[in-house]
Amino acid sequence: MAEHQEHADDHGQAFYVKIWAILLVLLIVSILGPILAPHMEIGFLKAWMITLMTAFGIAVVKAYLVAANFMHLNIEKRYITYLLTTMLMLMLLFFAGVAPDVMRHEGQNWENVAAEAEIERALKAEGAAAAHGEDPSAGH
Amino acid sequence: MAEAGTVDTHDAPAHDAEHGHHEQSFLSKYIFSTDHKIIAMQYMFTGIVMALIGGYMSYAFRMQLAFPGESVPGYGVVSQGEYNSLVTNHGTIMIFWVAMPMLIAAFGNYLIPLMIGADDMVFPRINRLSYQIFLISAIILIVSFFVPGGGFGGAWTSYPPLSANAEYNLTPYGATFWLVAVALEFVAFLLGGINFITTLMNSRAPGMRMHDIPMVLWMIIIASILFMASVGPLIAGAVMLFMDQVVGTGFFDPDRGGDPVLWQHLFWFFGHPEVYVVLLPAMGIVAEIICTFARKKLFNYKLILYTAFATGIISFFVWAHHQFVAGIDPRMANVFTITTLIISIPIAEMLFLYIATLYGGSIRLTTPMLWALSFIAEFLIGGITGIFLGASGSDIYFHDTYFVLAHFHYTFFPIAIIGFFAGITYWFPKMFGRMMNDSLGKIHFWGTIIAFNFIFIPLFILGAAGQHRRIYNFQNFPDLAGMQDLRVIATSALLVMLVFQAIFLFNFVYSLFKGKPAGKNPWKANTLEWTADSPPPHGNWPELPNCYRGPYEYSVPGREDDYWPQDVPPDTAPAE
Amino acid sequence: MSTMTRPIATTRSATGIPTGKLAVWWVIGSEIVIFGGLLASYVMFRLGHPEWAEYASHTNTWFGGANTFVLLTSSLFAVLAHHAAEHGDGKTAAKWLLGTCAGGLVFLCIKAVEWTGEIQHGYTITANGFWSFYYTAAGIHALHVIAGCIIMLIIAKQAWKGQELQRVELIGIYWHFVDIVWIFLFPLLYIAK
Amino acid sequence: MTQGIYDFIKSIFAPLGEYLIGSAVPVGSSFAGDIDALIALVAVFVGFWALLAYAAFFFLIFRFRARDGQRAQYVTGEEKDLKRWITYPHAAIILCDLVIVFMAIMVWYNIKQRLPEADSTVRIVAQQWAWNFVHPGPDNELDTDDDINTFNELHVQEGTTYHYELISKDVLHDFSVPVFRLKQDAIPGRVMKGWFRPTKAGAYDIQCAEMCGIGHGIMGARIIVETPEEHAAWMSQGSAGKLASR
Repeated sequence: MAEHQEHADDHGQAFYVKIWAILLVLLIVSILGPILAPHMEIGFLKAWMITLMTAFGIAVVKAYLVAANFMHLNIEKRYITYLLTTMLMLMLLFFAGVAPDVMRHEGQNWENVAAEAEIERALKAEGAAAAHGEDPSAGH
Repeated sequence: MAEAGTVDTHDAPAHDAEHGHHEQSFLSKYIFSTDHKIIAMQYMFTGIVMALIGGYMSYAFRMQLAFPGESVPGYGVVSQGEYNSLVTNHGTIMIFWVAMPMLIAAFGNYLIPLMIGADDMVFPRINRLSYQIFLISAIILIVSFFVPGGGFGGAWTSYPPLSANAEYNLTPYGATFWLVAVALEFVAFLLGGINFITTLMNSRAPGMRMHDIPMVLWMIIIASILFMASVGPLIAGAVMLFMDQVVGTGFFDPDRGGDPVLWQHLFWFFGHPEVYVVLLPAMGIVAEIICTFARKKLFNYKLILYTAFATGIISFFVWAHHQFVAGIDPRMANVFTITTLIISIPIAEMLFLYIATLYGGSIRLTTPMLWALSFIAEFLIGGITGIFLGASGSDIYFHDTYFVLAHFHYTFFPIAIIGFFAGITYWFPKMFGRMMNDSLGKIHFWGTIIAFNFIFIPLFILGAAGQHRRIYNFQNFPDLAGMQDLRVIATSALLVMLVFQAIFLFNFVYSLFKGKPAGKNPWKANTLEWTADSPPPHGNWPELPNCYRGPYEYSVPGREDDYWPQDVPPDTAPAE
Repeated sequence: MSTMTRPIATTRSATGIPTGKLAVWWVIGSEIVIFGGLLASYVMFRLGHPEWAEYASHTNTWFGGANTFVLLTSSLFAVLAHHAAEHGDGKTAAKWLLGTCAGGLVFLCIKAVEWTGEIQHGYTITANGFWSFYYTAAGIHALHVIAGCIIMLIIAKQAWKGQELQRVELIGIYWHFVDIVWIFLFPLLYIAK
Repeated sequence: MTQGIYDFIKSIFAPLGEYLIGSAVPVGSSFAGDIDALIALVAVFVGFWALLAYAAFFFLIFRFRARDGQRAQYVTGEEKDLKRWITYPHAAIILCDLVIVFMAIMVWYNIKQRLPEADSTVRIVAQQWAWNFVHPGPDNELDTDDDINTFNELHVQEGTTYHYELISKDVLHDFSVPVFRLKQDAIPGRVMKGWFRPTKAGAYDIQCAEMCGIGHGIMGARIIVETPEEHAAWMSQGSAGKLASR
């Protein structure tokens, strides 16, 4: 808490407003990302990569800015950061353990035929709807 | 203090030194109290009531297995649906409403403030709220037996689509009530866990360093952290399953793009750490008792602590060993076999260290010590039989047989029942100010332990012979129709064990009123709770103690007494 | 509420972090795994089902963007409330907290309008897996917003009287966490199409 | 190489496996002996440690019982000469674990990961609360006119390698044949594949090993392992349409 006091002066109101302004700029970039991305393809940089960066890369930056400056994690005791990162790591672990069964639809000696059928049905419906200018995902 | 110099300090402590001395009504003293000791009692008595309900259920379905189709005295004929409902709720109750409240909540609430020299938990009202939510969850669960369609019968793992769809489980209300009760119980323990962790981290007595904290508190805290870190996905899963049941979404419905395997992962990602959530507090209780009655320092405190941490961390990497043949990709099974066998290393080491603590001791076989030693003896069997199930190859055969059932009863019975009896016989003098009767305690001990082994060793044999779980009548399977003798032995032993519990209940009530007054420190133990009055008043001590040394300084050479309480300043004789 | 005397235990601080703040961090730790489990499940389905991209294209980025703006701004108000409370100015802190609360309400109103429109177009929670996750994840998040607003009103009332000023920071930390969850929900549900 | 080591270790423990499990449940498939041997190996390893631990445990309780005028020793457990009593067994346990992991993975790979060439394929359809079996019939191909459908009765031929396709119509079930040491969950929406080769003629239990609702307790079936002649006779009878569902 002692160091808290020292840093308090750096974190005047103007500082918080500045962070907020940066966050807003980032927000605008992330909204415009998918719209502008098709026009920005340069070489190996494909549109989906740009969208991915503007969407999730910026989300991480925004989350960092809020956590560090608004939640004051940057001047909090270190192990709070460790605690929160550990929880995030556990979720990565969960994802890594579960994705081979749930995200993939085919593996060694098993096949998720229901999911494959559902994908095929839905994509076909989308194609048909695109041809007729209708909306396939609603109301079934 | 560390927070000096900031504006956001708490109220100064000085003015509330004389709180809690005015007369209180019965309601505010025992029902809506915020005192951690009263809340611990509430958890304990709720746990005992739920244990009796769970025991009654086991009586009903064991009788059905031994004498299929016959009317069970005190229950009636057990139908198929009722049988499923009984085993499902027996499992759920014994884990969520007996093991957790008795080991973590009751002993945690009682011991944490007393052992760290504080006057209460840091958030007394959240503590009370946690119990109230827990009580509501227990009531919802009991109500679920009486709703139309009967109680939920889809096993305590409640795999969808069976649990998600009333067309399949035929218990439209029972399944939802069950799910809501379990989810509420999680919320109660999240609140309780945050309270435990914060109290231990922040409110230790002056002078109490990390390695002066009694082992049982470390274990309860590690358990709380494990619970908190693992239960999140299952709470999310419970919401998803609830939506599937009530709103009609298809998260786990394969026909609508969902995936039933996802629930298995969500459940076991919590379900496996949960085993250690209840195991570690019991291990901690045993550590306290062994040290006190062997008059010995714990054998390598730091190593035990590290093995506990290691166990906690590794327990997050093993969950899918419950699903080897349940539809996961077979390649993943290899990964989880390796991690599962790795986790056997710290647990085995911890047991070795406990056994090594006996070396050079002066062992008195009092009732709590008998319970603590029997914990080690029985849990060892539970531990080693786990290797058969963690090794993927042999799990193909043993999965979902009575071998599994006997295995986890050899872990959960020591944890929940032996751990509880060890703790209650040890801390009863502190809780109620009177000693329990030692002879009755020993009769109860031997009756329970011997009967327990006679219940589950036959079940190991049945499991090795290929008998599967959750089947209400084995006469339907020609290969299993024999061996009925073993089932009858197990059931008879269960009856004996249940009867012996009456001795405990009698001893408990009798000692409550007629027991020998205990005094402050009947066992001549070191930890801080023994320096308070028995039972401790509201606020625990007139003046909160300081801590000067580790909790296990027994038989220190050159001292007259063979114990050295934590609050006695150095170089003075211990005050009696 | 503040009539109850606080145990001495609550005022100790062996870690150097005030007890209330430490507890809030642990609450957030446990919330991370709740949202983490849900979102990890969502991401798995999303990556495994190419057809969900089409479903997701029916979400309205402008509503989502507006809500992000509202929450970011309310977060600014929360941190300004904390700033005022740090300087012992309970009345200003209470005002900023009310502003934060208003932000939460605007957020919920925008959500209500957005959801009404979507449901009228047939995108109900049972339409398909994407919409189930959409409503469940955003719904749990909205419950957190509602809970935060209620607690914030209580704390604002106390702060107005100059009591329990340390709580202003605690509710602020919680509110920023709710904000961060939305920062991730926004690209997951609205932008990735 | 690894297979050689595996076979060697298996040959040591096979007789004990035969005694422990095989005496109670017939060894009915080509891989049942592997699982029995693995169980025996684990039993020997953990049994050794358990006996050692129990011996130390009861010896210490007896040796250091409380006696008048004798105080306990002050031991912190950090002394080198005492600590090695923990660290040596610790290392030995890691070694045992390695052997168990190796054997377990070999057995697992052989049963669940590897699919040997099949002589025939059967389809197993689980539903609440019964088993439907689709046999390929005389032409040995599924989904043709001469498929033989049976209800709660699976006919297989001794010494033949079968693949199975496991399907569930409603909830989770588990196809478990204890004499084969075979177990696999059936998951709605998925096709699970696996194999077995029956080695011993006779009629055995099939149990459902996953809770599947009220009728879980009656969801049994019989697997009938026949000699080639019997199987041929059954097949001609079945394909003539006489053996409808029973």
